[in-house]
Amino acid sequence: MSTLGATLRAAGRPLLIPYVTGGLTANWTDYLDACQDAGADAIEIGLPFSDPMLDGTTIQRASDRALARGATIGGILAGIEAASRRLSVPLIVMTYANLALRLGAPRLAAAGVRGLIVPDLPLEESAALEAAAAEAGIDLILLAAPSTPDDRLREIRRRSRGFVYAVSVMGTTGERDTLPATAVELVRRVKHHQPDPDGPERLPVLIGFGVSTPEQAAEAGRAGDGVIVASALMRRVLDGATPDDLRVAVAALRTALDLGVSSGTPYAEVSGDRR
Amino acid sequence: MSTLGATLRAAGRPLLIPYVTGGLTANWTDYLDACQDAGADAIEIGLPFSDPMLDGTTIQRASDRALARGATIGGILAGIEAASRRLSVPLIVMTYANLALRLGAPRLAAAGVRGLIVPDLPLEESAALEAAAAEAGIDLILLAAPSTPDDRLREIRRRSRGFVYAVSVMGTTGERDTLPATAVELVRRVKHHQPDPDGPERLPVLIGFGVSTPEQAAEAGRAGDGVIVASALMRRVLDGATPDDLRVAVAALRTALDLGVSSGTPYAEVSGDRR
Amino acid sequence: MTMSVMRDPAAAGRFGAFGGRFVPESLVPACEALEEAFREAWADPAFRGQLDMFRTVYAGRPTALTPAWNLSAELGITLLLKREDLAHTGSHKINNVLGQALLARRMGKTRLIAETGAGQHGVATATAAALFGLRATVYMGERDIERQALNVFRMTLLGAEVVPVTSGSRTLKDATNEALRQWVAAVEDTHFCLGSVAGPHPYPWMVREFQRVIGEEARRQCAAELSTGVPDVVVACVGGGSNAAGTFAGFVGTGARLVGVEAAGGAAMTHGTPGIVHGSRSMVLQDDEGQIAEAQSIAAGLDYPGIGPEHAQLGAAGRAEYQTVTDGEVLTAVRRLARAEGIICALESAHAVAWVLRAAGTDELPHGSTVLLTLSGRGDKDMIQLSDMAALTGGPA
Amino acid sequence: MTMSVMRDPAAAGRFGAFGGRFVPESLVPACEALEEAFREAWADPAFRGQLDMFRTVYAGRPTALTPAWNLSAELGITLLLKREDLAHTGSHKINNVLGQALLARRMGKTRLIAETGAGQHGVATATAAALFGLRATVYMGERDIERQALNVFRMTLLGAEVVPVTSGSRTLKDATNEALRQWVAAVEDTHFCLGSVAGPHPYPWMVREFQRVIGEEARRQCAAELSTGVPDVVVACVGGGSNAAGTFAGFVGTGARLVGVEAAGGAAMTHGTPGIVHGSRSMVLQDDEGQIAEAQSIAAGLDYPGIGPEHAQLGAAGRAEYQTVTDGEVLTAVRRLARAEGIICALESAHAVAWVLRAAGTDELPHGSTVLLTLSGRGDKDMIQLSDMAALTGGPA
Ligand SMILES: Cc1ncc(COP(=O)(O)O)c(C=O)c1O
Ligand SMILES: Cc1ncc(COP(=O)(O)O)c(C=O)c1O
Repeated sequence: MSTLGATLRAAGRPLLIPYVTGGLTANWTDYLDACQDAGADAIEIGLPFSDPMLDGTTIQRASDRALARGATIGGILAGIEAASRRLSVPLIVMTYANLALRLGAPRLAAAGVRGLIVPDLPLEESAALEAAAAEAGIDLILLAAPSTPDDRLREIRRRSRGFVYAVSVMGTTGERDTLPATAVELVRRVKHHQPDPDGPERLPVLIGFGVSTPEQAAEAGRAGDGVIVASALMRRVLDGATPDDLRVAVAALRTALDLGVSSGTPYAEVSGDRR
Repeated sequence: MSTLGATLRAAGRPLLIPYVTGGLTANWTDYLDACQDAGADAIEIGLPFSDPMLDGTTIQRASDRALARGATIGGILAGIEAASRRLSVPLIVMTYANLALRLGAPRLAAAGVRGLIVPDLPLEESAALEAAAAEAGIDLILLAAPSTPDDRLREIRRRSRGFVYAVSVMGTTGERDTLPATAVELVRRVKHHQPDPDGPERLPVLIGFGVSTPEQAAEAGRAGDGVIVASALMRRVLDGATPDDLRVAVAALRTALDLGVSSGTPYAEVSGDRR
Repeated sequence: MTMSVMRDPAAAGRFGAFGGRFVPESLVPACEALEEAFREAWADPAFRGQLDMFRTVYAGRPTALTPAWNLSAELGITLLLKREDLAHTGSHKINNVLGQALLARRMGKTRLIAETGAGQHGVATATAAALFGLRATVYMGERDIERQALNVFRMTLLGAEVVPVTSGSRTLKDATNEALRQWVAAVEDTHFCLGSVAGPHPYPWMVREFQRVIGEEARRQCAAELSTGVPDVVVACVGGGSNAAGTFAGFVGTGARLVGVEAAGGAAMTHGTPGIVHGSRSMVLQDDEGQIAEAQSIAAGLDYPGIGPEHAQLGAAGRAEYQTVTDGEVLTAVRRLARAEGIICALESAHAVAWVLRAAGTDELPHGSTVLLTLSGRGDKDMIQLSDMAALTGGPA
Repeated sequence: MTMSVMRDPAAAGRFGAFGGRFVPESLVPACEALEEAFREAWADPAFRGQLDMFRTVYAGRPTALTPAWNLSAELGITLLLKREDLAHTGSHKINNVLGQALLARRMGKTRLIAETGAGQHGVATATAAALFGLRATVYMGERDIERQALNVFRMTLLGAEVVPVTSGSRTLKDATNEALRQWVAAVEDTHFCLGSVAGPHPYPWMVREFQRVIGEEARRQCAAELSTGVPDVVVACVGGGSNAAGTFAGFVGTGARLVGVEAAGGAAMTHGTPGIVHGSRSMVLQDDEGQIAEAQSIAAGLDYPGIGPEHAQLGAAGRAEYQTVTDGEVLTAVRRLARAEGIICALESAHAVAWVLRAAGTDELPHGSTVLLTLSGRGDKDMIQLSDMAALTGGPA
């Protein structure tokens, strides 16, 4: 099996990574299928943590609801494992350091996980997990933030695997009205630090945090290599969206990304967003 | 008119001084008549004060009620003045220093007052009022307490006019179950300091504070020269006793005193006290 | 005015035309014994040393002198705060109570009784009683019990009995009457731990002496802090007047102007006339016939129609002046001090602050003045009352 | 154990296997800048002098060392109380906050945010913000807002905004998450004024240094008070562990036994396992999968599933030991200290007292032992909670 990075680089289109909170509903893995059907290039699955330091209210609520209905990390991993056999797109786990370090890379790999995002594990703390992940064949995806200075950006770019997660804004996850200017600027800076923009070492740069509408996705796709969309989708699921409903929303993002359309197009309607 | 002291010394029987709160009811002076009718040797009239430091709850309530119904010192003095013309027994005013010093002896004398008791004006503070009272023909009656040492007792006895008010107990006014032993002891000590027990200088020693029943009055009358009865009477008036009712109660005290009977006699019934 | 003010008032307890001992004969021996015991203890270095030790090691003295940096800049004056709010139990009341409790123990008494208004004196009394193994009963007006529920609970927790007083205006004045009555009945084993510079001799004198530590510390601290050594103005709130008396005692021998600030609704110096209440002659709020008026103040500790007799003398002699501020000014002062300096003071203490806020920049207190203000206590006790009021008016305090 | 404990944890912020900086990349530069600014300021005598000035002149330091005369006699030990309850705002929290606020000002920040449990840290933060002219926002769990209503009002009066946190257990841990989240969004002009020796590097180190003043003062005071110079045992309550860390810092180089006392329902050292929460690795109450548990304590300030990483190191190394006491023991301790010494301490501080009451006269704390106990705060803030409980059970506390 090729690495997550190789898979993504091979996609040849703006990348779309929808996020699903593991264990959010009894049928939560059906949402994974819906994402793949709608054209996701990979799927990020959140392992709910009691103390999600970097999450905004929507993902907090999704995590709380999953834990409240009795979801366990073990149970969610079993769901991932089954899904990884069924689905062709790579599955990425996002969770906080306390859970990630406890689980360890081998156990995640055994569940078919191909990438790992740990938002509270900065460079200085990640060396051991980087090594273990590499050993287990998992790409440890590092995050870059608007506040990250150039020398750190270079280091993040150097050590990140799979892609570089460009945090769009100084803030938590959560929907926003517009794509922040800081996102575009950050992507520009990361790309500037790509050792060879077209070489084999080139890592995709994806924008996450607050990408809320197809228009914003298209804009982000033009600036970088793709988007991660979480709160905008999980809000729908919290409000009762079925896997079919989610498929429509993800498809709208897919189309917007692919066409690279600018804001003001009818995709807002396709996505069900009528703000 | 003879002085209060001369009048009392001339009585030739155990002295009875009932107390009435001035202004307690609209017809409060009728209680004075009732007291005289029932055989009082003098009547003590309390001028209600907002801060009656030495009074127990019954007299406090009586004072509060009088003030609450709008009684004024001026109005009460007018009532006293009228009563003094009508009644033959001497009228004594009892009130606190703040009122007494403001009123001054001449004004009291003009209202027909023959004696004055100021419970918060001890020897050290009373010289000016003593002089003014003497000048105005009013007897300033001093109090002695169980805690008073012998040298002060001598001084009190020397400077008191009319009688010596022997405070029966270390405490405030208010009914008690028995006559405290301290009362008898105090009277014994005051008498011991009489310069000449049978001479013209001899002052009556009356026991006040907490004399509640005819039995106790009789006991006090045997120990000293008589009693002052306040709370036991004012409780009745607060509870609705009419002047006629009060006459019966005072008469019971009179009889008990005159007979010098011991406790356990039927006078308790005469007095309406059925404890 | 000569240096003879704020000294020993001698056996009669007179401060000029004021003071004295207007108590029932039953209490005279107790007052005399107390006077004698105090006179003797106060002359005894061992007693003073012991008191000093408890003040330092237990009560947290000396209290800080804090420049009110921000208010000073805003007002154009130099304002220094003497921080009695930092003393154990939260006000200056502990200074007096430690002295009286030590004295009571020295006299062989086993029980303290006290009156209280804001509850600070009651808490201080309950505290000293706990420390010295004495029993304690505190009389408190029913209205004050409602206003100062937290302090009532503190007293109970400290093991004191709190007795509600339901007579009269159900505030401090009636609690004082009740404590005096109860003292008569219990004088054998009980010391009446009076909370201010009021009451019969020797209390006004003794309490001023026990509170003198405020002024003496402040005097030393000002000398270190101010280039002039002595502030132009010394200001303190006045209920009975103990924190003011203690403060003034440190400055009466200097050229400082002394200003006492009363509650507009309890301003015995401004609106009162000479009278006798609670055992001494002083300025008193009363009607034409001498009935004592009910004071009306947002601050339970200043809700008192009288004032200590020595203040009456200082006022009559022109050595101190007495000002009034309204409840509204007081609420503003609490908030302004809190926001400017991070200090939440007691409603009582805020009276002194309110006067400074009003006077600063006027002829009363020109720009450039140096001011020592005694912050008599902290505001924790007032938080329920203020938050209830804020709930009514829709804003904090 | 060598003297190298409780020193500078260097750039990685490690205390043995604990500590570190587990924060979002967005916050790394802020943490680095803070570390650098603190390192530089702490080496600057001018900064230290300024902090000392505010501690002394404003916060009332040094706080007293009070012998618990009566309890000592009852228990057969020598018990000395380090009186942080006498510090301005009523607890040791002011020590840390004055340091951080000065540092924030030095860094050009114009706003403080803080998490709070009991509200004492929030009040201290609001206080320092008022003093230094900074804006302040305090995050507080909804449950704690109910338990500590008085402190909420105090913060508002001081001009701070109090934001209720409704996620998770609605207590301190969730307030800390929220403050971290908000810091990410406001890091430009805002300093996160963290209240204990927890959080990402440099907080555990910096807060311990700002609290070190407790231990250093106590060390000096014990030297004067005890013939042995150093107490046998040093004890303090532990929530995040800042008052304990500050106390221990003064004694870690001596032979004194160091004892931290946790709430039985929040005992990360006793019942926890290594984990990562709020930015550092330490001992944490968590389930088998690593979900953080909800602590359960009567004391809002100890209702916390973690503990500062340096305590984890001290515990692992055997240099300090950690004990637990129950809510019931704590209530008894509050009452017993109040009645014996006239000191009403905070529920948090009563944990340390409760352990002494239980241990005295046993092998744990034999007769004749000398004990220094840090009384981290006063109980005023707890009076509503305790009086509500007393109303339920029919007795005071
Ligand atoms: C904080 C505070 N300040 C002032 C006072 C008024 O007392 P004094 O005028 O005796 O200082 C009180 C009385 O309770 C008080 O609690
Ligand atoms: C009085 C008091 N003591 C102790 C604590 C616990 O904090 P720490 O363990 O950091 O000293 C708190 C926290 O709010 C507190 O208010």
